Amino acid sequence: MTNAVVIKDLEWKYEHTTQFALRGINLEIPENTFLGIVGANEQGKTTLINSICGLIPHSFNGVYRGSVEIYGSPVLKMSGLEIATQVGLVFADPEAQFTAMTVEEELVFGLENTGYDLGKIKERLDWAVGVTMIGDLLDKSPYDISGGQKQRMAIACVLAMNPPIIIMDEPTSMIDPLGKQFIFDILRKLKDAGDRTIIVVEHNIEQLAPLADQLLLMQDGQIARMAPPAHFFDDLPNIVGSGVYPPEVTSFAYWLKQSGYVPPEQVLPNRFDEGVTLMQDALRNARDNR
Amino acid sequence: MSAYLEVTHLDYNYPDGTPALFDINVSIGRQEFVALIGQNGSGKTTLSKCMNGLFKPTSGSVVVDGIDTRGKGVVKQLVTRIGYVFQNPDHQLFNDSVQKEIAYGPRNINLSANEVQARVDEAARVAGVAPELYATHPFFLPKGLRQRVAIASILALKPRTIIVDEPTTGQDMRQSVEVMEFLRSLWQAGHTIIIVTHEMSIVARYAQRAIALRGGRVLVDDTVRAVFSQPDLLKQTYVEPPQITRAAQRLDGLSRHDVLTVEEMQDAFRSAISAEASQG
Amino acid sequence: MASMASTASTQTNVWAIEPGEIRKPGIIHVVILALFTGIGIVVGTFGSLAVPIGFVSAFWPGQAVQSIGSIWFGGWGAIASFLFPLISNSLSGSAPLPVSIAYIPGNLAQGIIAAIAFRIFKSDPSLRTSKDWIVWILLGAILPNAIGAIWGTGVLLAFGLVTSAAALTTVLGWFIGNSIPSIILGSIILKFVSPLVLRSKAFCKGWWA
Amino acid sequence: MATSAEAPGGVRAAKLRKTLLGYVPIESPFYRYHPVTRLIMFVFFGVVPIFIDMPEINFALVVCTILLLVWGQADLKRLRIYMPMIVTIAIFMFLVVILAPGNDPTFTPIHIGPLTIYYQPVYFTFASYWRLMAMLFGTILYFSTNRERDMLVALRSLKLPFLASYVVGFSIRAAGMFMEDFNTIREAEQARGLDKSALKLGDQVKLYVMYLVPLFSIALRRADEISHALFARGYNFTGRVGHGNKRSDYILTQYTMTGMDWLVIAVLMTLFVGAAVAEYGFGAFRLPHSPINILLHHLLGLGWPS
Repeated sequence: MTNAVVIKDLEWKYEHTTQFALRGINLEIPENTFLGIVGANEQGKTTLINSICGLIPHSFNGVYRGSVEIYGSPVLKMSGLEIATQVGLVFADPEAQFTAMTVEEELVFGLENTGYDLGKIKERLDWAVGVTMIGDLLDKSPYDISGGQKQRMAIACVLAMNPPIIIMDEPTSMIDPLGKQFIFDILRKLKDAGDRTIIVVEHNIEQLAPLADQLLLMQDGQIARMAPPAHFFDDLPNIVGSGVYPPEVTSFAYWLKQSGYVPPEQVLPNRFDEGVTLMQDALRNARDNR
Repeated sequence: MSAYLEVTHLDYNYPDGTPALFDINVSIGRQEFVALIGQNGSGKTTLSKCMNGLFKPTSGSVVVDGIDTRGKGVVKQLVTRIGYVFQNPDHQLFNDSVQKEIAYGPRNINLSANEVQARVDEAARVAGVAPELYATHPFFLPKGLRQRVAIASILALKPRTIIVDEPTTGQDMRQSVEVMEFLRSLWQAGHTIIIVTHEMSIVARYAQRAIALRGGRVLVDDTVRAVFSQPDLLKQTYVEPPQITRAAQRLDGLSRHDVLTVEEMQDAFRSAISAEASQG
Repeated sequence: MASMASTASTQTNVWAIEPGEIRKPGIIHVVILALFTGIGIVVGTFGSLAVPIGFVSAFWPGQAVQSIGSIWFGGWGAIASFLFPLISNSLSGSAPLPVSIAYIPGNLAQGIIAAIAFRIFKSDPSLRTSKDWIVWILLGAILPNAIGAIWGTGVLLAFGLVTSAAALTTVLGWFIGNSIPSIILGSIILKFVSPLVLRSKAFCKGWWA
Repeated sequence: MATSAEAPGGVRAAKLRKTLLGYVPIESPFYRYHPVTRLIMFVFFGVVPIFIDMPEINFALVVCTILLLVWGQADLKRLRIYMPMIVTIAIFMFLVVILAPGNDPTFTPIHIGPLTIYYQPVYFTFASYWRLMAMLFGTILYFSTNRERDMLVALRSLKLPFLASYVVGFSIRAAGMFMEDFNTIREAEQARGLDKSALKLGDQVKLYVMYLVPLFSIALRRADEISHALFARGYNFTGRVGHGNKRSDYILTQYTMTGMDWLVIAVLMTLFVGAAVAEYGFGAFRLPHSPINILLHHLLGLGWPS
């Protein structure tokens, strides 16, 4: 399988700071997989994705060692435009990324930068608008729409450019429950299409875990753990200790396992339905056994 | 419980005339822990700003500890009674050091230098702001810490009621828990805490009472447990109870379906088994 | 990014480019140009509306934004200093576009002189020494406002908006009405905000980076 | 970052377009014209008074712009914010000319009670005032019927470099963001116990610090964030794309010039050039031709003005 991203011995220290924010990162992200990144604040999550999308080192000053390659090309040597056609980045605060005065302009901005012809722009615009369900907002100012709509627009902007790699940095942290649901619906659609590498940093593990192929825990500038969601929480106390709270059904299932209500070989569920099924079975078994 | 904060027939229109709140009637006592929940645009933040007097009622009234927020010159009287932490810390940090920032409020109410320092130390400690950061310019702190400096700056005023708009935004789970544990300790010490939040697990774990708003009206106002046991009603404002609560509602054979936390679920699970055992 | 180095750097020359230091204009400078123009629009509009005497403002703190922007951001600030009055004058109604266009050289002078002075005299924008203060008040506020007032009055004369007999009064009113708020506002901003700006990537030691 | 106001449902005023200064209905007749036409109209109304000294014509131009605003269904109530300016400008101009009329023996003194005013400079000021008003209303007309987008489309259609039009558009947007920030900061101030009415002068100055520091901090942070966002979207400020071509401009294709546009532009251009030629070639719009001036001259027994 081709790797979309390969990171070797990456170290990074921001200007005006004393400690390295990333310390010896080695990571391979296979093409068309979904990677969820979790961890407490200030542990290097955002720094890691900034170095994949080239903001580090192109837009930050600091000390850079090691390498990040996107489909074999080192990010260090690529131009901003080259990177933008390969990697799309959605920021946590959608408002910080507006560049235009209407949603429509905002959406075509990146496409115009890449020099697509007008027909192609229209085609990509329509597609991205369809996926993110913002067709009725095109004429509005990006500042006059709700937080959730803003974030959907921000995603549409990135989708429109059709990069093979899409990175989102806490895309739901500033929006309400309905808005969150919309975003995860979009992520689900993108994952199901299966033709894109997706990297998402998110505190909302409840929604993230069921989507991810792999979960990665950042701690102290290093990759502390990387595993498929089914096994990511095996060592639950340590995960909690790192400041990350598993889905409640997972926590409860872990308790069931520790208390002997389910067998030790039981894989911990992370999806709601799986969790309910496991709880129901455990309850039934426990009562039958009495 | 005598009402400390009385909202009566409150209507509020924005200055441009857009109506935002309709006939709100809420009465909050001296030691309550209340969560305002609902979709964006449902009026949560607007209601909380009416409660602390930043917004004046278009009609109806808001009375805090006997003080009508429409009165003239009530700002200073109100701040020691009701504190408000804004969602975005960057709007409320304007001093060039953390220490000055936290001391700003106490200085405004003319406390002595010693008392100001004592307030700063206490507020910083409880909000998790280390004294080593006192000299730092708030601008250079990471966002989670800026949020906590903002909270400390309000706490230093020791208002009887504290409203926190989205206390967990920008915080990771552990930091959220720290902030909430702290708010809980204040509540236990006799303060009234009002949070505006989208995080239902936070509501379930910490709040006693939930007021769900929808379209500028109160949809339901009851204990958190009672509110979360009406998922169909909550759907109107797109709020979902926490995952474990929803799971419990789906389980057959559980003696109670109104659990709010994983710990309560463990109890419910144990008692379901033992109840069965004692019956059988 | 929690570096705690907020303590003031020692008396070094903030304009000196260290050996090996690469500075080149980037996207951030374009952004700061736009944002600073935005700030200027607000301050300029507010200033004109606060004490509305039309084209001769008795209170126009806009010059503070002009000189500060040029001190911090060199040429970018200088562009902002003549760009924002075009818009703020239109929004506040204090001068129609043709008059605003004629003001451009005056507005440019009101910005750029401070920037040149700070770079020549190696003054610290955070106003740490009395020399910094003198350079700021004399060459950052008084001189540029004097030039601006003379130019602006010339424009008003040319458009027939004041009579030649009133020219001297206009120059004085303009000069005082711009200098005082600009000194107050400018000093505050320089003192309190410069420490943040000096560490930002947008800060220009030279003219464009 | 939902600031002070949670817009209900996020969508307000669906039938109105937010312009730079207010709201105009979506179906406003103005929007039938290409932004370039509207920009040229602005240049016409804003600049043509330079050629005209006669207050009657400038007054007619003011009336004309107001009629256009009515026709365009703009919200005339917004014009109220200009009232103080319009009045104080008049007071200022006349005060100056009365107090400092200049020393010219040819001026005609008029005695009103203890006050002596001189006819010629006063009439000149009167004419200048209306010239200023005409230009001002031209500006108001444009800003209250056009959105940033219209302005940008017009500027870009006229081949202004992308970078320049981007800066102009974004700076106007930035001004709006600062106003919002400013309001929120003021609220935050109040929530911390600041009672403005009780402030001494020294504290009023401090108040500026309280507003300015967060305002500028937010701006600096925002500058970083926005430049990162632009980087991530492949923007380079030369306005060129990878293979050296100019960036394409999708939004411009949404607008087309119609026959009406060309007609209006032709009429405005003709009037504009005509006015310039009439003034600079023949002095057609100078004050001696002003009917009111002529009438007043006769009333004052001064004969024909020269």
